[in-house]
Amino acid sequence: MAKAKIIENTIDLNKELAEIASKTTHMGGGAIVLFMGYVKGRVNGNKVYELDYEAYEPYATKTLEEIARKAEEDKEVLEVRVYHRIGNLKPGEPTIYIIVSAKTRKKAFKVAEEVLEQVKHKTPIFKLEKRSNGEYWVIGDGRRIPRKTQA
Amino acid sequence: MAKAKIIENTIDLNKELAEIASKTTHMGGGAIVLFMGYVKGRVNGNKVYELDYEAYEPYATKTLEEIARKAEEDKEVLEVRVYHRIGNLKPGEPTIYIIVSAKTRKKAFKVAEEVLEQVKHKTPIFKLEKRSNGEYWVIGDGRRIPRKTQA
Amino acid sequence: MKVKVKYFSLLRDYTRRIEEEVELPDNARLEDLLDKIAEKYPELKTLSDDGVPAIPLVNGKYVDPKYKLKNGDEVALMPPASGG
Amino acid sequence: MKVKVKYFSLLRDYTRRIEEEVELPDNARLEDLLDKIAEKYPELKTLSDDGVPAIPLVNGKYVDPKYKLKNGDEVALMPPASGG
Repeated sequence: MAKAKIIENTIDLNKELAEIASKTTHMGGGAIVLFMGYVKGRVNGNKVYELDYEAYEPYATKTLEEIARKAEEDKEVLEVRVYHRIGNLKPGEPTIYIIVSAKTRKKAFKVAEEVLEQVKHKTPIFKLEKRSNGEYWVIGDGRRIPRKTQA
Repeated sequence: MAKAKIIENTIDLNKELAEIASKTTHMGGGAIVLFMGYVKGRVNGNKVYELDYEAYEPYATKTLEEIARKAEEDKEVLEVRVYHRIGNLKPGEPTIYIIVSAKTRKKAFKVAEEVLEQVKHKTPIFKLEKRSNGEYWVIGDGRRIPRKTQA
Repeated sequence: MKVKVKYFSLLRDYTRRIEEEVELPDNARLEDLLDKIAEKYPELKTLSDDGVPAIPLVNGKYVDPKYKLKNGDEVALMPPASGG
Repeated sequence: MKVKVKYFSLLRDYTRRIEEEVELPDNARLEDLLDKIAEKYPELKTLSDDGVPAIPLVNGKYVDPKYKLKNGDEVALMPPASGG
């Protein structure tokens, strides 16, 4: 069953993947693809100090759940897990995990990539990038707009 | 720098990915794709007891190293690690890990998938599948041929 | 009736607040609320001129501007999401 | 001269051994060795008839059948690899 959560801390990848492998092996599973996103330390030549993530709850969680559940409707897909972190994250810190197990490696790659795109574009999550040259709102798929005021 | 190894035990995914993230974040990295293959518990309706992997050394290691090194020649690719296990592996146990960090998520997915295909087809690694209905050599990309004799 | 309005991300640069309650006539539609907000924060226009849409959600869902608001509805205004 | 020959995977069903040393004339080529092996294990033919090639590597590399073997070379015969 799909798992999707907004989280504050990192997850234990060893545990997650071992759990999924032992659960899916008897359903003919043999492939897991994991995508892990993390904070970039440099953007457009500027040093990044941190990314502040905010989720619009409970709708962010609901969106993640729906994306994961729909991806699992494919018969070749055995398990989908989506974890998105919020809070102040420093360069190199994980921000998102997408984990997909499928009957074929091709399917696992394809679904992981699709789920990631949906999570990025549909989930009401927002970020503010704090860099050496100021603060920038990140809009949609990477557009940066300087912050005007301190809210 | 690319890392490629034939291994007997599992790897620590938390450590590997944290290491790669903290190393690549200052090069503009923000995406890691991991592929983990594991032993299927069922094949063609038959229960699998174990897969026996054998590598032709030192050439298997050399092939993995070359595949990883070449994949890293792409400027958008920041780190490639390839680990292939050998020995007797039971259902659900990891058999292979491909880890790719790149400047874009698209590239990380693409290269992980390509490296996996190359490892599967080019590396002199062979497997024997022990199932409830006998032993099968696995040839190329999944063809099964019953074992005739005990060598 | 009253609805709660939440602002996200760079919209807050213009509203200078995270959320507020807005009083509306009982038969108000989403578009009426959006007009009222546009009037209250005229600078928001520079955002849409700049190609950044302010997307409304009502109780977490995309709805038509003709949607009839109910007392207690939660309306969010946000730029394109930026997960990942 | 002598070369070492290694057999992998299902080839061992036919050779019933994992490796062996083969004595060859000094100017022997890879194709001469392959002929000699085919002669020694005639059943190997059923494999290629079945669409399973026995791929030769010399010291870990794919080489032309005309390759001139050297004393001490290691030749491997294997089906298509099956990593992963």
